[in-house]
Order: sequence, then structure tokens, then C-alpha cells
Amino acid sequence: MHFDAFDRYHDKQSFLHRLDPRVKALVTVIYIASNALLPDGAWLAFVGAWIFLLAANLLSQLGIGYTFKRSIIALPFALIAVTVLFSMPGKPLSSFFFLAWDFTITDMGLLRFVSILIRSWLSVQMAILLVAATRFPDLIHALEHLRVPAILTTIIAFLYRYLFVLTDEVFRLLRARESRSAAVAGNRSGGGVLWRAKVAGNMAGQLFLRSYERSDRIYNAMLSRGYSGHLYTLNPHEMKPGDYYVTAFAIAVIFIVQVLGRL
Amino acid sequence: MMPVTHVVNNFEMPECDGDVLTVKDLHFSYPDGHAALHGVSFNLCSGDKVALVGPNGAGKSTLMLHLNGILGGHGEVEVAGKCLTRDNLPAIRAMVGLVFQNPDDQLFSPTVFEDVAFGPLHMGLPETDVRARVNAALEAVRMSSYQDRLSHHLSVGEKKRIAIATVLSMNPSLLILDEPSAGLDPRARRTLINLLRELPITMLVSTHDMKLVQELFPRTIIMDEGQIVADGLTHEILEDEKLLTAHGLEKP
Amino acid sequence: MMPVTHVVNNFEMPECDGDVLTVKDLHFSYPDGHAALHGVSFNLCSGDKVALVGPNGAGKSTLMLHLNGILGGHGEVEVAGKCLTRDNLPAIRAMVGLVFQNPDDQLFSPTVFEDVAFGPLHMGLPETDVRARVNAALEAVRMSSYQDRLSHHLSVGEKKRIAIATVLSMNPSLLILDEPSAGLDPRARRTLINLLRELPITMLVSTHDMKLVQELFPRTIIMDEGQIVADGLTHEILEDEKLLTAHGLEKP
Amino acid sequence: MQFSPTPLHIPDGFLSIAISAICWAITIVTLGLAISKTNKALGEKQVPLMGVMAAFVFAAQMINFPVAGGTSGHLLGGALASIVLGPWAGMLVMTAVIAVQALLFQDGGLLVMGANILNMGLVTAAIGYGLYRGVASQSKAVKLGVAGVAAWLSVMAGALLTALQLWLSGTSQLTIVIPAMLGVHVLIGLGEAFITVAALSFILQTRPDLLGEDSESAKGGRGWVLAGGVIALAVVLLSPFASTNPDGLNRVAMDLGFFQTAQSGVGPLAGYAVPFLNSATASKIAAGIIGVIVAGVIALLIGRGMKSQISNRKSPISSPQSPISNRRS
Ligand SMILES: Nc1ncnc2c1ncn2[C@@H]1O[C@H](COP(=O)(O)OP(=O)(O)OP(=O)(O)O)[C@@H](O)[C@H]1O
Ligand SMILES: Nc1ncnc2c1ncn2[C@@H]1O[C@H](COP(=O)(O)OP(=O)(O)OP(=O)(O)O)[C@@H](O)[C@H]1O
Ligand SMILES: [Mg+2]
Ligand SMILES: [Mg+2]
Repeated sequence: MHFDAFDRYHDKQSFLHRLDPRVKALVTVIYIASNALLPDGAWLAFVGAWIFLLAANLLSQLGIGYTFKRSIIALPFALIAVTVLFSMPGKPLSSFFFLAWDFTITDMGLLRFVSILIRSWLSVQMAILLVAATRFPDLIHALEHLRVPAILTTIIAFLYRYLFVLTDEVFRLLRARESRSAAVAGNRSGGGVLWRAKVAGNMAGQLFLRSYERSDRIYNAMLSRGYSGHLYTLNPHEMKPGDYYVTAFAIAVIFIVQVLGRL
Repeated sequence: MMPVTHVVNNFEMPECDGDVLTVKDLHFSYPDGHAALHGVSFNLCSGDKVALVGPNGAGKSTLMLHLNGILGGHGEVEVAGKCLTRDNLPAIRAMVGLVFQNPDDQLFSPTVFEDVAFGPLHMGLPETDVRARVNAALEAVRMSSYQDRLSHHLSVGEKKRIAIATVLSMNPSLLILDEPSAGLDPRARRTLINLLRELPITMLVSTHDMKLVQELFPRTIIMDEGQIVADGLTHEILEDEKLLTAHGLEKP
Repeated sequence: MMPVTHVVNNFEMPECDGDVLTVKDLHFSYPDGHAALHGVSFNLCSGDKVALVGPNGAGKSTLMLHLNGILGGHGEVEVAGKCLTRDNLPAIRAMVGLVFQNPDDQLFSPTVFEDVAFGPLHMGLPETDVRARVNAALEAVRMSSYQDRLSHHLSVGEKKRIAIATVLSMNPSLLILDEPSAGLDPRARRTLINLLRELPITMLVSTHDMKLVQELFPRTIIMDEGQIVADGLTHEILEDEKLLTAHGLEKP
Repeated sequence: MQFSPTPLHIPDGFLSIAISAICWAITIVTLGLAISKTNKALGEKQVPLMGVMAAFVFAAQMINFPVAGGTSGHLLGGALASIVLGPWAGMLVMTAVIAVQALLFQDGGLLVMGANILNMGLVTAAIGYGLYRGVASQSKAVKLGVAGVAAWLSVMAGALLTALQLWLSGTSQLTIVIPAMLGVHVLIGLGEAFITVAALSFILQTRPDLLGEDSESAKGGRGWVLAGGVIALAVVLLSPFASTNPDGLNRVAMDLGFFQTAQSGVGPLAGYAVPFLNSATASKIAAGIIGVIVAGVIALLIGRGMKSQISNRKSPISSPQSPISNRRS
């Protein structure tokens, strides 16, 4: 089976794809931090940040719809912020009754709610762009260069590699359970909730043991190729002049956006 | 490259209208767009023992997953005259026993007993029936003494047999096995062959082991690139070297 | 039941004193007390291609794990005249390339390049040498264009070949393969056979695939219950049906 | 597929930068400790082990079971991971899982990753391990029972922390977010507890050595029992109070004068993402300093770019492009 569906990388020969992964990771984080720093209702700055996103999108050749479609993932979380609609002091805009409560939407509340959504929407899209235009192994290298401790990047690299192996295994287990989840006429099928939870727990335990034993075998494979506690990797990336210029330019633009937000 | 379709002459197949299984013009694409089946049709009759062969990626496992409704493509699948629909699904799963290639995928409970009892328990049978079915299923694969063993500690060959017992306990009328002999040593393989020969159930078995095909199955279906390219008597198909090599197979 | 030891007469084995590998009276028990090897002795000479066969649980994998010091039992293991000691370990691991049965255990890096470079990097070679070795190894298994591919996107057959490349990049003088052909379809199996035939390295290969043994290896060693019960020319061993059936094997 | 974002994975944009930074600080310090401890205590064998275990937690989160009415329970894994691997390794494993979920699937944001790791990785591991260690020498039934409680509490703790962070960021109203988060997670926590207990009993049955007295996971000190107990107690005491009387919590925060800006009903930091940029003069000064720094960074980057351009031009032959860098040009 192929769970390549997990891999969010989208192969293209674009400017953004060729950029050094460090640059992409760094600029993405700065951009997201900048969004978080923008005050509520800084419309001009939001537009600026959006243009920055559009430009990046254009450079990636992925099409504007690409990140837009995927950004829907953060939408459910917006529910959490709905309460600010009613709770900020301000001019009442409209009010309604619901289950004996009186809800009043204020203008400040609306302003804050919309601002939170815009910030989140822009940030999520930039993160989507990052992983769509950067192969995950390159992203791991970028983390290494950005001084993330080696033990963490190594765990992440293993996680990425075995993610596919183990999720395949889980899906096969789930299939096996499904294909034996039968019923005969006249009986209530399915068993009790506790029994079902126990079966799920057994599957988790089963998976744990197999993963544990697999890690033993992998360790053996590493030993037989000379592993002795240290991991060495080649540095496959070199910062090119263009990479520095792009970083500088991006930071300058983000700074301008910040200034716009505080005018 | 389009697969070459060969017409196998001089046929002497058991005649029936597919009383156990009818598949008609089945099409299926995976979510990533890969078209794994395009237009598969065949029948299985009560008592048939049929081999399903073909190169890696031919679509054998995909086809098998359709037969008890784990995957749902376009086309018609009828089990014992019942169409495969959402409502029929649980009933059809009670009739079609699917054994996966890797017994580790099949066995998710700590003990052999719990695993074999899963199907009957899920059907909501009373305890005495469950025990009777477990005993009968383990008896059939000759593993009665293994009830309380931990599945984790069994050898591959033993696991395979338990995996078969987990579906036998559901009293299926059709047994579907995905590559049952992979990874077994010759002795375990021989035991498995004898077991399959003795089981009095209709079965469809996918395999890469052409010798197994020759020994066990009167009828063979060859799949390649999501289509059935041959369906006929095994001894005739195995004579047709051109057909075999065209689909990456070899004479045993 | 004690294994029956057969003396194979009429021997015409390449004569040497084990210039690549000498194993003398090797004993090993797993921590849980299970005695997996009792008294294994054999030699490998430069250029030998030897098959290691025997039923599940015979101790084949256990023996192979001793040959580059992952397990350490009692007895003598000499690689190219060097005793296997703690100090020699890195040097010996550079000489003995061990490929595990499951390529998913062997390929633990995200990309093919990183995996094939792992061995040379840990030998402390400079970057240009590492790159040269990776290229040569991938060339040898005809997978040069796969450098930047992600390991999890490969098919089983491709993974197997990359797994072999990961040890070839260490320029081993002895290649040890644990069940290389399991799970491959006939076409992929054929490709692998051709690859092994062309590789000009001494190799010891464990397998359940008696046809592979017949086609590829002039010499065969049979193990059962932790002991070597036969060691001789393949064509002679395959004629001895009594020997084969006594150890759960079959003529191809 | 079970990749719908759970209410515990906070996306970017929902936490203020101050709260994100505070959470990052706590997370980084804890992880630093975890790394130095694991480096010291565990052999080189632990690297592949932790990596594969991280993949295990990730995959195990997909194992679900139907509860009722189309909903299903599944696993978070923090408590289970720390019980079987030990607390520090468990934290590192959970960190990797959360990082990959954020990086690869946008399940949780980047800037708020510190908070997500804190809520779902560190606190869950501390509670899970601490409580379990406290009864490690008891009978199997007691161990499993406590593990279940610990798993449930770990989820509640994560939910409570998430709610507090959202409130402190001025994203949600306390009176609503606390009862909502805790209410939803009472059920999710039950699923966590069931699966954790069943998985542990599976392991105890098949490989008891992995959880035995001289296993890797048993090497945590008594300090963990204390830490886990204290955090769990805090959750137990705070949750009912917070959910029945969130206004009270709001009042307490104001009375204690933690935040001068706490005038609105929303939360202490309401209205401004950066409270310390509030007053006009401070804001101007800060803006000036940041401006200078940004200009400096930009100049540095351009300088570096020019330098590497020159060095590239000087030695086109002596530094042949490696195959790896070739593929990117
Ligand atoms: N989950 C999936 N998503 C996308 N494509 C898939 C998936 N599973 C299988 N495929 C593809 O569908 C085709 C048929 O696969 P299938 O597993 O049915 O082949 P098979 O005949 O069983 O092969 P094998 O002999 O290797 O088991 C292959 O090309 C495979 O790559
Ligand atoms: N880690 C272990 N702990 C205890 N016993 C083990 C362990 N690994 C293997 N054994 C036992 O040692 C014996 C030899 O196992 P080994 O894996 O070497 O067999 P094998 O010849 O490779 O078999 P196969 O053909 O199935 O691969 C078996 O009885 C097995 O159960
Ligand atoms: Mg298949
Ligand atoms: Mg073996």
C-alpha cells in the first residue's frame, strides 16, 4: 500500500522549490511571528502580508488555489474564538437569544474575531507552502543547520521514515478488524464499548511490540554498517548568494508590513 | 503497454452461473488516482478452488479487498446472490472470509483464543456458540492445543494457520487467501498445502508460488494491469509459455 | 529429536583454509536460555558463493549475526585472518556486509543517498570518497538514478536492491544476505538473481528458495537445530532426497 | 482518515506572541533537560528506539474504536509513551510527533508549537509517568487502574492548559472555553484511558520484561512521582473550580494584579497582541530598536551573499559542484 498521500511535498521546478530549505523555514517562521504581532484591525498590514503570501505562492508555481484549499484545515478551530464576538466591550451590532442567553455581537468583538481568523489563515497558508515546496528530508537538514539538537532531528528523521511503514501496518490491522466485523441476522452485533476499546488497545499494544522489535533490528542494521553512537551526515546544502538576498528582501518586506500595521 | 489478452481454448470449466460469487465489470481507482482495476469480471461456483496469479502490482490484493466490501469500486459484486451494498455489508462479511498476506496483520489480540473469537463475538453470538466455533476452527487447522498461547510468540507457519482459523470461526462460505505461502519454509508450506486441500470450502487464493498453483488448484486466473487476462484450467494455462512470460510469470 | 548428520562423499569443494572466513565450534544461547547454535564450523574461500538452507528456526539468521559481531557466542570467528574481538570490530564490519531480510529494517534514512552513504560516512571517509562510493554502489545494483528518491516510495524489489547497495558502498570482501528473494515476484526475483550472479564478491546467502540455490550457488550448507548437517556441492546435495526431507527441505 | 485537527492542536494565529514565547521558553528548558538526561542515561541504542517509537505513537493515534453515534475514541499517547519509555525519552518522542504533525500536516502551528508540545507532550508525559511510577511495585490491577487514571488526567491537563492559553491570549472567553474544552475532553480522555490500559496489559502479558524493574522505563527517580502527583493534583483541584466558576478564575487573576490590562471581560491581554508595546513612547522606542536590528540583519545577509558570490566566482574549477548541490541547480 502507499500512503504517499501523507507526503505534502509537491514536485515542481520553481524558484521557491530551489531556494535553500533554511531560508524557507526561517522566513516562514518570521512571517508567522509577524502576523501574530500585528494589532487587531490592521487592515493595510493584513493586505500587505497577503500580498507577500500571494507572491510566494506565485513563485512556487503551485497555484493560488493550492494553499487556499488546504488552509481549510484550521477552520474548525475558529469555533474557539467565536466567544470574542460577544465578550469584547464595544458598540452593539446585533443581538439574539439562544437558550435563555442574550448574545450581543459588538463591533470590537467582530474586529478581533476577524483579525484572529485572518492571522491564522495567512499563517497556515504560509506553512502549507513551506512543506509543499520543500522535501521533508531537506526540511530536516534545515532544522539541523538551524541548531535544533541532533537527537531531535534524528528522531524526526526516523519518525518520517517509519511513519509510512507503521501507518501501513495500522491500516492493515484496521482492515483486518473491519473485514471480520460481521453480523448475522437476528443478533445485535458489535459487542460492548469496553470490548471494542479493549480490541483497539490490543491493536495498539501489538503495534507497540512490533515497533519495539523493529527498532532492535534497525539498530542491528546500523551497527553492521559501523554505527557507534554518533550520526554523521553530509551537508547537502550550500547557501548561494541568491539565498542571502532573498532572505534579506523577505525580512525587509515583512518589516514594512509591521510598520504598516502600526501607522 | 496494454496487456495482451489471450483466449484459452479447449475449456472444461465447471459450469455454473456464479452461485457463490459474481463479479461484473469492476472498476476501481485509489484516492491518489491510480487506476488499479479496470473491468474485472469472473464467477466462482460452490466448491471451486481457484488460484489468482499475476506480477506485483497487478491488482490481486485490490480485487480481494473488494470481495468483502473493504474497498468499493464501480461495478457489481454479488455474494451468494446478494448485492454488495451498505446494508448487506455485515452479512456479506460473515460469508466471505478474507485472510491477509501477513498473519501479523490478521492477529491483533494477545492470545490465540481471543483472536479466533473476535468474529463470532462481534456477530453477537452467545458464549457457548463462540466457544464451540473457536474449538471447531482451531480443530480444522489442527491447532487445538494453542488456544491460550500468545500469538506473538508463534512461528510464521503457526501464525498462518491461526490466521486462517480466525476467519474459519465465522463459518464463511467463501475463503479468500492473499499469498498464503510467502515466507514459509518447505515443511510449513507442505503443511499449509495439505490443510488447504482438505478444507471443504470454496476458495480464491492469490500467490506467486507457481508450484503451489500446479499442485492445488484446478482453475487459474491470471491478472495483469488491473485486468483478467486469462481464466481457465490450470494445466492448460501452465503449458502456455507465451502467456506466462508476457505477464512476468514462470512455469513451475 | 537429534538431527541426523550425513557425510557427503565424493566431494569436490574448492580447497582453501578459509582465507575469507573461518568459523570454529561456535556456540550461542539467547538471553532467554534458548540454545540457537551448538558447534558450528565452516570456511569460506575467496570467490565462494554459498547457499545456507534449513528449516525455520534452524539458526541461520543467528549464525549470520555472528559473522560481523552483532551477536557474540563462544567459539572462533576469523574474518580474513583477523579474530573477531572488540578492537577489530569496526575493521571487520567494514569487511563483512550484512543485508537483512526485510529491507525496511535496512533502509532507515529518509533518502536513498543518505542510506547508501551511511556506511562510508561512519568509516570516516572524506566527502569525495563517500560520494564516489555511493555512486559506484548504486551503479552496481543499477539504481544510479535513484539517489534522491525517498526510500518509502520504492517497490519491494527496488528496496532490496538499494539494501544491497547500502553494504556494497562499504566495499565488503564478504557479502551476507538473509533471504534476499522472499516476497519478490518472478520478474523481480530474476533481476535479483542476475545481480547476484554478476557481483564479483564472496557471498553467503540464506534462503528457502531451493530453485535459487540450484541456479546460483555451486556450494550449499544445510543447517538444522543449530548445527551444520551438510556442506557440499549443490548438485550433489540436491540429489540426496533423504537428506533433504530429513531437514524439512524439498528438491526444487 | 483520522487527520482532522483535534481541539488540542492549536493552529497559528490563535495565541498571542507573548504566550507563545512563554510556552516556548518552558518547553525549550524542559527539552534541554530531557536531552541531557537521555544522552547521559541511555545507550546509543536509544536513538533508533525513540525514532521508531515516535512513528509508533503517530501510527497508534490512527487506531480508533467506535464509541457511539458516529464518534470514535483514539489515542494521544503521551502517558503511554512515557510509561513504556521513561519520562525523558517519552517527552522527546512526543515532541517529534507534534513537530512532524505541525510541519508535515499543519496539524498545529509553528509559532505555537511550543505550547502544543507543552500541552500534549510534556505535561502528559509527566503525569502519566509520575502516577504510574508511584505504584510500579503494586499488583497488576492497581498498576493498570492508575495508568488509566493517569491517561485520563493527562488529557484533561492538556485541555485545561490549552484553554488557559487561549484565554490569556484573549482569543476566547474564559467562561466558555474552560467548560467547553474540559467537557469535550472528559470523553476523549476516557478513550485515551481505555486504550492505554489495554495496550499496557497487552505488553505486560507478552513482554513483561519491557516494563519490569530493570527496564529502561523504570529508571526514573522518585522525583517524578512527586512531579506527576503535583501536576495531577493541580489539574484535579483546578478543573472543577475552573469549569464551575471560570469567572472566579478571571477575578483571581485580576485581583492578584498579574496583568494591568485586565479590564475587559475577555482576558488579561485582550485587545493587544503585545501588551508591553502598549504605551505610546515605549512602543516608539521599541519600534526604533527593532528597526535598527532588522536593518543590520538585512545588511549582514546581503554582505554574506556578496561574499559567497565572489568566492564562487574565484574558484569555479577547484570547487566542483557536488552531485547533491547539482541536483538543485
Ligand atoms: N493504497 C493505495 N494507494 C494507491 N495505490 C495503491 C494502493 N495500494 C495499491 N496501489 C497500487 O495499485 C496497484 C495494484 O496493487 P495491488 O496491491 O492490488 O497489487 P497485487 O497484485 O496485490 O501485487 P503484489 O503481488 O505485490 O501483492 C499497484 O500498482 C499499487 O501500486
Ligand atoms: N531474540 C531471540 N531470543 C530468543 N530466541 C530467539 C531469538 N531470535 C531467535 N531465537 C530462536 O533461535 C532459533 C534460531 O532462530 P533464527 O532466527 O536464527 O532461525 P532461522 O534459521 O533464521 O529461521 P528462519 O528461516 O525462520 O529465518 C529459533 O528457535 C528462534 O526461536
Ligand atoms: Mg498483493
Ligand atoms: Mg532467519
